[in-house]
Amino acid sequence: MSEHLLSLMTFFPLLGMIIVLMLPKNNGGLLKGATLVFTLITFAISLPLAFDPIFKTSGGMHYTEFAEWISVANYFQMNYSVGIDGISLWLVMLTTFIMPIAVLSTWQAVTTNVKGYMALMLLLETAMLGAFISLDLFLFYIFWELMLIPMYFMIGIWGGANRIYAAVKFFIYTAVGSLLMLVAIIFIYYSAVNSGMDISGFSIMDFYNLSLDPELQKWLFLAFAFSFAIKVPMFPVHTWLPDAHTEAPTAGSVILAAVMLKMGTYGYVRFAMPLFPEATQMYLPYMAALAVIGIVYGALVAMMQKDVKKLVAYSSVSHLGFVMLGIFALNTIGISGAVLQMINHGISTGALFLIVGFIYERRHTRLISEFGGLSKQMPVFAVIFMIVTLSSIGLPATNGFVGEFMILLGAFQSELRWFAVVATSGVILAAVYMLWMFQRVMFGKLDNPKNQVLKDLNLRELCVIAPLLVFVFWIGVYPNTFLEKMTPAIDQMIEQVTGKAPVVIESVVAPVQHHEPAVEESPAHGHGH
Amino acid sequence: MELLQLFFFYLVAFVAVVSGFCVISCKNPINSAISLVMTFFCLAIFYVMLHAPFMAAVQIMVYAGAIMVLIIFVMMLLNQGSEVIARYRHAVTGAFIAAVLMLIQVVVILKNGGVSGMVGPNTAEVVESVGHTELIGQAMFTDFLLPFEIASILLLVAIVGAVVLAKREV
Amino acid sequence: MYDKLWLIPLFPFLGFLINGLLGKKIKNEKVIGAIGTLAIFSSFIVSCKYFLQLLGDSQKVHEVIVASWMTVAPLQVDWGFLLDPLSGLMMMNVTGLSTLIHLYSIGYMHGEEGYYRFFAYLNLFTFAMLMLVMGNNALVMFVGWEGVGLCSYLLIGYYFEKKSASDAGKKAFVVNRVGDFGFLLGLFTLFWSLGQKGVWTIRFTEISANVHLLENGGLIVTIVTLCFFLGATGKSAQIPLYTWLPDAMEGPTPVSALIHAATMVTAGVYMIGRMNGLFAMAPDTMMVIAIVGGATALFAATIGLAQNDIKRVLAYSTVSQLGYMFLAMGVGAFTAGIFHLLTHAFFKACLFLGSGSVIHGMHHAFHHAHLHDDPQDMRNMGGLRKKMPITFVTFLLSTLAIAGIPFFSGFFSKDEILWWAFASTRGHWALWLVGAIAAGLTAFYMFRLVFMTFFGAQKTDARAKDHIPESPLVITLPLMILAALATFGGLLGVPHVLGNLVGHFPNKLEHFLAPIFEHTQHLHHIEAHGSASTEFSFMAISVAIAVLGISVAWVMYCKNPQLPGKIVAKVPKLHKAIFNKWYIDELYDALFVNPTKRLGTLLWQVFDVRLVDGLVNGVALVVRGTGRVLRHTQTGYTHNYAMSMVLGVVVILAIYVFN
Amino acid sequence: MITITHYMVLSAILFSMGTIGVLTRKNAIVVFMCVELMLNAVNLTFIALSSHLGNMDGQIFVFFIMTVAAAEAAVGLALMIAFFRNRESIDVEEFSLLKW
Amino acid sequence: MENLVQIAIPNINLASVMPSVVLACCAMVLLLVNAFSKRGATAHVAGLSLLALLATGVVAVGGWNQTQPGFSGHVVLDNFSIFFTVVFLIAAALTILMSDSYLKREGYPVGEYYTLLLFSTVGAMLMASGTDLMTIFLGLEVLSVSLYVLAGFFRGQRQSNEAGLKYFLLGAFSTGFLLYGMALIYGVTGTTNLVDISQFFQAFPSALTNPVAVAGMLLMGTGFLFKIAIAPFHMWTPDVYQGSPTPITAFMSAGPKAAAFAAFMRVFMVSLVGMQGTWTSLLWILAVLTMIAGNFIALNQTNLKRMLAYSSIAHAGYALVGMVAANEIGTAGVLYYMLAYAFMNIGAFAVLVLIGKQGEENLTLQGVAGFGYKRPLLGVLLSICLFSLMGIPPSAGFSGKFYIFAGALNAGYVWLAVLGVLNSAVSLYYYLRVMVFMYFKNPEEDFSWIQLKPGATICIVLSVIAVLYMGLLPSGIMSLARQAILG
Repeated sequence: MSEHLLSLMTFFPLLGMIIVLMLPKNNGGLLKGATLVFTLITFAISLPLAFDPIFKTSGGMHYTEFAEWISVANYFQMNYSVGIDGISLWLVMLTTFIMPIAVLSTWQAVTTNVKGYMALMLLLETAMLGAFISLDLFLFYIFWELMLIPMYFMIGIWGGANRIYAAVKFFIYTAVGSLLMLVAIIFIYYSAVNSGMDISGFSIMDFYNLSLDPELQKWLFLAFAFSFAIKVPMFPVHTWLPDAHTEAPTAGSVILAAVMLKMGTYGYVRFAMPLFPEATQMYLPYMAALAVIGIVYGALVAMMQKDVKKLVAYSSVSHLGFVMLGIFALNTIGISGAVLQMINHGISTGALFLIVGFIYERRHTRLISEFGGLSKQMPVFAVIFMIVTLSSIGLPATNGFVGEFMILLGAFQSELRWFAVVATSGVILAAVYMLWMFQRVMFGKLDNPKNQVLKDLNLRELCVIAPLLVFVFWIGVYPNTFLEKMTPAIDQMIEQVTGKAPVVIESVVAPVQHHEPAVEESPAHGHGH
Repeated sequence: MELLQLFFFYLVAFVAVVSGFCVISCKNPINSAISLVMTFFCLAIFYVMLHAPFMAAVQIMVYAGAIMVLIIFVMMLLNQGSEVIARYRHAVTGAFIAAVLMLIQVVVILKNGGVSGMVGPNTAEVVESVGHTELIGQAMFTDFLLPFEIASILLLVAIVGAVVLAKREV
Repeated sequence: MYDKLWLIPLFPFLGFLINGLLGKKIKNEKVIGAIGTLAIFSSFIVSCKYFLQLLGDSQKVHEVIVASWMTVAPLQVDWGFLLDPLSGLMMMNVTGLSTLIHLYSIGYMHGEEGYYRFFAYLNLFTFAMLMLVMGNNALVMFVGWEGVGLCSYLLIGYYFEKKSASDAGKKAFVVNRVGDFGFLLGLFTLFWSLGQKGVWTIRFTEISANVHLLENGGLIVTIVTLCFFLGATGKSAQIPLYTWLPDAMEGPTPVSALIHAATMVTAGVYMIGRMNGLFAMAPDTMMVIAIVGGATALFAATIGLAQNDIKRVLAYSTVSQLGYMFLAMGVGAFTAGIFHLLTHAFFKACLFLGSGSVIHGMHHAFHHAHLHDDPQDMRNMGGLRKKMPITFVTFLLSTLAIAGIPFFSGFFSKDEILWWAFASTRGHWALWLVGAIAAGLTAFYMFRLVFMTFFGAQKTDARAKDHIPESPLVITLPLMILAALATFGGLLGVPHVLGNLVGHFPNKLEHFLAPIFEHTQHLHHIEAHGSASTEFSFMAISVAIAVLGISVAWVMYCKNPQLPGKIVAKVPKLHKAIFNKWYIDELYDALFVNPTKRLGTLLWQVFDVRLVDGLVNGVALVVRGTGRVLRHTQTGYTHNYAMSMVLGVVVILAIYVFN
Repeated sequence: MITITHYMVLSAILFSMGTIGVLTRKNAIVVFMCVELMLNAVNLTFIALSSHLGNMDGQIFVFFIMTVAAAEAAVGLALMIAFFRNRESIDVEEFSLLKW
Repeated sequence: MENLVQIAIPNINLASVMPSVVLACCAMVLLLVNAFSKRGATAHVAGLSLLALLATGVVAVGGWNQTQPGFSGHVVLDNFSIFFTVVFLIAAALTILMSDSYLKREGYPVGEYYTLLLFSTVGAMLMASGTDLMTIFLGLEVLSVSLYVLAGFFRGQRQSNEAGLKYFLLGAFSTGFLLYGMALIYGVTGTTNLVDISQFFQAFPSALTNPVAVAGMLLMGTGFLFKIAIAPFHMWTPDVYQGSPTPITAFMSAGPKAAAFAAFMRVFMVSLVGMQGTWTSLLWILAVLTMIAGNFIALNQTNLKRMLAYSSIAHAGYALVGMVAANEIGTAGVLYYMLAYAFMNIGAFAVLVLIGKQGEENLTLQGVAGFGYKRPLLGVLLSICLFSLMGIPPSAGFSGKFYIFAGALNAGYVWLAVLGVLNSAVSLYYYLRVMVFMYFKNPEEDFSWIQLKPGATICIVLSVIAVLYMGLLPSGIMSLARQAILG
């Protein structure tokens, strides 16, 4: 069983999609329920991964599966090659975890064409999972592109007023980047073939060992980086995001923010950087500069937004700037922080979109000016909103802090020190725009009559958001659950990029001490969280 | 003798070109058609000069006889009057320029390149001795059997097509 | 031994959870109040136990690691607590005062909407503050550091329907964040610079054990400490980040007492004390701290002169007093700074609570008379000493303490600061002068407050006049306890010169804190040197200044109440400037807030929408436009199509045959 | 001496003239005739080359070109008749329903 | 007369043309069947033509891996021609499947339609298997003449008239250039046989730079490029595609284009391989021009047929990239792409055939508004075809593009590949726009006139299955394509 766990997990939603497509069209509840069950089962299938201790000790790929797929003598060999390591592990978990929540969030929001929506959600899950576990560039590319289709329809059919523009823009923008990446992928393959390397397929494991000419790497890296930068999205190729986020239905925004944006950052960690180490070093300052610009720029633009969803969308630009900075710090702390922050962003921003969805479902507007004083009418909502806001701001003991702290600390330890300084100012701006928004929505007088009849969250909505809140604090208080399983993989990645193992320095206690602190181990140690 | 031949060539060529020019310049399509027949005749003369009498005969029979008659017949059927050449003068000018450019190019190409100097087995003498028709026939039914068969299909297609298109009702 | 240290923050946290989650269901105010207060009280009891244990322990520094937090080589962060004299003292201070203020709140907040919310927040605050003072590493401290900021935000914005309240809360948070930015940068730099020397740590004990690896007085240390100090200015409301504190008075009064007087705002001072080894290595930073502290003390005092809102006066006074503490830290008088922190906590908490009691009474009266006068405006008060005797007495005692009247607590602490400012190896007479002037101003405006509120004719509207009650015991009891502390608390740290006078009365505080500061002071030769007589004469001068201030206040506000009006009429512009807080808020708005907003709008509407997105859409438009133009090549005319073929042939021939 | 070049130049001239006709004439039948002129130019080339090379292939080719021309004529004229029935014209400039 | 005795009966090797013979004979039989059938009853003709195609397919595939030259080197039945033959047969079969109901709807239930379609397929097959310029030319003409008729088949419709006539005039015009080019090549090499030509050039490499040879190559190329619809010889395409009966449009975009490619590849890669440097550099530019012309203009189209016509121009450009690469993978990619394109494009057209009302005035973007809701299954099928045309994995279109661009990259044409993918990014817009109207707009009509006739349904479903199959498991067909080009 376990040797096919990843495949099972990846393709189970696809099976679910087929079943959903066969269900009667008009029974919305049944369709939603079935989809929920499928996503939950997928989550259950993926759970053993999270508890597998092997990730703590080994940074390599596990649960690998390999099957020849496309093989044309002398031309190509493409394989179904999947596997998971400490980095993709958590992104996979995030995906399987977010999906039931996203499905649940659609309960009342989606009333038309439920069947299509649910089928697309399940298709999307397969595509996302597939992209995270692919070890073959070709396979990865297929899943990567496949993701666009369901999202395109989700935005276009169930989206807001300007949905067509947003959907088409999203699709084309992303595809432009990925097509260039495709060219680069093929190019690498030939470089490998021409270098006389014995490769089987587009295996990244093989490509990692390829030493490409640095001049060539520059171009290939640019192609990959461009594609991933669009997906992340990094400044200045971010403008599809506010449109897509704003127009997408709640579940779409949640998935887009929580998982799909991570594809870009994941792409850097898994592909762009290890494949082109020299180019990575070469472009490091530029990428970091863009990341930092994104942080500040995203925050400043977010600050002035009038639409809650757009604000959150721009905040994503800012947050993912942090992730990018952490990745390019190229040390264990920075990248661990970045990977953790990917999950954090998934949770926090996912939750924010859910929250926006809650009020949108009630008021059918997302304009900040339409709200005000909701705290009074919706106290439970207010508390949850506050927690999520704080997590997004990065308050210590919430998830956002751990990620941002490690990213900034990591960046500060690397040569990106000055970038880290500027990036740190992002924490101020984050507080500004989030709290200002929170204030305008939740505080003040409840003087809009439409707001005076709003109902607080119901049980379903609480169930939707509660799991996210658990992780807000879990990661905030005891991130080691996640960190300990990702660091071996990250160390390996760094070694691949920098050519040397990350320096682990034991703390040296100085000889001169005026007093010895008495460290006492509490019996509560280890289960204090 | 050669001079005479040359003179004769130029004479026929001149007629061919002039009648060709009439084809493209006569306002009345009938005149164009007649001019085209004229050109065909000139070409037939060249074919004879080139030791291809059978082709000359075919040229006159198929082209001048069959195709042109068909064309003229249709022309009569449609009863088209004369026409202005083209709506836009500059289009005409452009066409001339383009065509003349092409002509110049081809001429220069021919001048610079020239064709193969290889001489095959069927020299003028052989043609004279064996007979042109025989040679054609021999080639046609041995080496070129397939094209010949395809030509039959082509004609069948043309017949079917013409019938389908031209009949009044379904 | 100390392994249950985590119980101390746990109780408030539990209280927060219970009240926060179930408070709405409980409804009963008494139960809610009791839960909140008991939670803190339990924590206080445990604190007492450990504090006493520490007193009797020869080993003065104890760390308790509860669990690991982040472990990524080389970063190792634990959830750990540190108990040493400094944190012990703060722990006592926090839990003790918090207990009193919780008690007070039971009465004060009676009938408020969201009663449970208040107690939950207050509990959470105490939890955060305890994390701040007890954290064994900079990051746990930072948890508390931001946590108290959050609670401050929540509590200031407690009346969230009031725009000014939620504005003030946001302002507090954001300004604090600016400070936190500095804190983080300092932490990064410290971690990195120590890491360069092979010590990757953020644990306080290890930091202080290894700071000597860094260059003494070097650039790195200076940068690190300046960054940390920026953090401190945010939290402790120093120039330039003080502006949030006066606004924070939008919160309920107990909040002002606990957070904005006694505990949270002193976090900066505590932090400098905690890292004294590091700060002492950076004389430049120390000088900056001293100057900023002195300037703040003076500057805030001037603003305090002209405010009419009773709480605002106290707020500026707090800023000013915090300035003293920084002045102390800056000149190396760590003990004095901490001492002042404690005494200030006593008397300022008492003052705030007293003002709360007054407001409570005024509010009651106005409410009774259906008036909408401002219950916090001192111009509506006067002569309250008869109506609210207990409040008056406790208030007066605390005022005497803050004014620096001998043998009240404030006298000892303030005097020691002034002495160090003058006599320390890192002091300067100018610093002393600034401090002394500020002390005079403090005495003046504090007594102005007392006179306007409690003395003179009752200026309250006639309809409300007779309905001002004394507050209930639940309010006055904390007042009395605090007043006692304000009066006698100074005995903890009687200066040596005075102690010697009455026969070796020891400076207990200095002795107690010696394990923390002594080493640093020795290492860097920080000491106050001067003869006893000099010290005495300085003491006398400061007492004189205080008395002068009081007298002027008495003349202006008791004896001759028209005088202030006349003075104001003489220097209207000055008064207006002072009254409007020197227009600093407006300046900040103009310098930072508005430009940022404008920049945001510019970036969004012009740069993002027009330029970046415009470029994207522009590419699409160009492509489509090209298509639209190209489309017209398909004219439908066979001639044109044929022409294009011919031209194609001509061009291709031209290129490839005649290349 | 009449060289191959003579013939080829002549055929090039005829070919170009045919091209001009196609590009300028409005009457579809005349356009088709111009195409025929072009084809004849090609035929001349083929036969001249065939004769020059002493190789029958070119002449055979011409034979088939003529067949093709006939077939095209049949179909083309049928198309024109069909067109004429609907439009009362065979002016190529009338072919503009389909554009852009 | 002793020469007559010398006539040796040539080695005909009928096997080499067996598929064409079978199909041509069937077509003629059909003509007779048709003549004796009731007017308007054409379903059985359609069925019989499908059987004929099937039989031809069996015969053709039976010859796989046995290279059968015949007719004194005029024709060869090798893997290359068989592969293309199968492409033509598939295109024809799919076209016939969708035609019957269409013809009835449009009021032209004429049996000759099928005969002509079969004849044009014969022509295409002869083009693909011809190894002599003459055979190729005649095959081309059989194909073209049939198509002229088919394009103008709806003789009562002005658009169809116009399409047929335009196609005819321009086709004949381009034939002139083709022949002139052939004449020049003949002049230089003294032969029309492809193998002989290549041997001549091998023997006399200096002839490769002979301007006459180069000009001949270019002019001949012009003729082929016209058929493939490569800019600047593409301009007939949109008009003709728009005006022709829709199934014929579908067929034209797949069959004849592939046939022209087959002949083009054989001529240029066998005979004129020595001039590869020249023609690749030319085709490089033309491929880019074509992609731009097709994609950019398609962006502004509202008529779906016309839009797909422009898109087919662009696709010809992509396929040409594979020829520019001129390496194994690129050329095999072209073959693969032709098959893929046949499926995806005919699939899309088949759905359009169903959507159209009589006269097909409603085949516009607005006309398909809400189609995806009203007819969800058809909508999904059309979407899959469109995604395949876009080149989104996993679809045949993606694999095809992948191989072609891989070929280009392998041959070092990085910029060509980049321009190619950027162009396909541009193309996304207009394909997506169809889906925008299908799914994102509210239905204006109920599409109740759509009847799922078995023929069209089978056509669509088969196409979509093939599209997905070729997208997910392309190796089998790619291996065949590889064998096809390796001979």
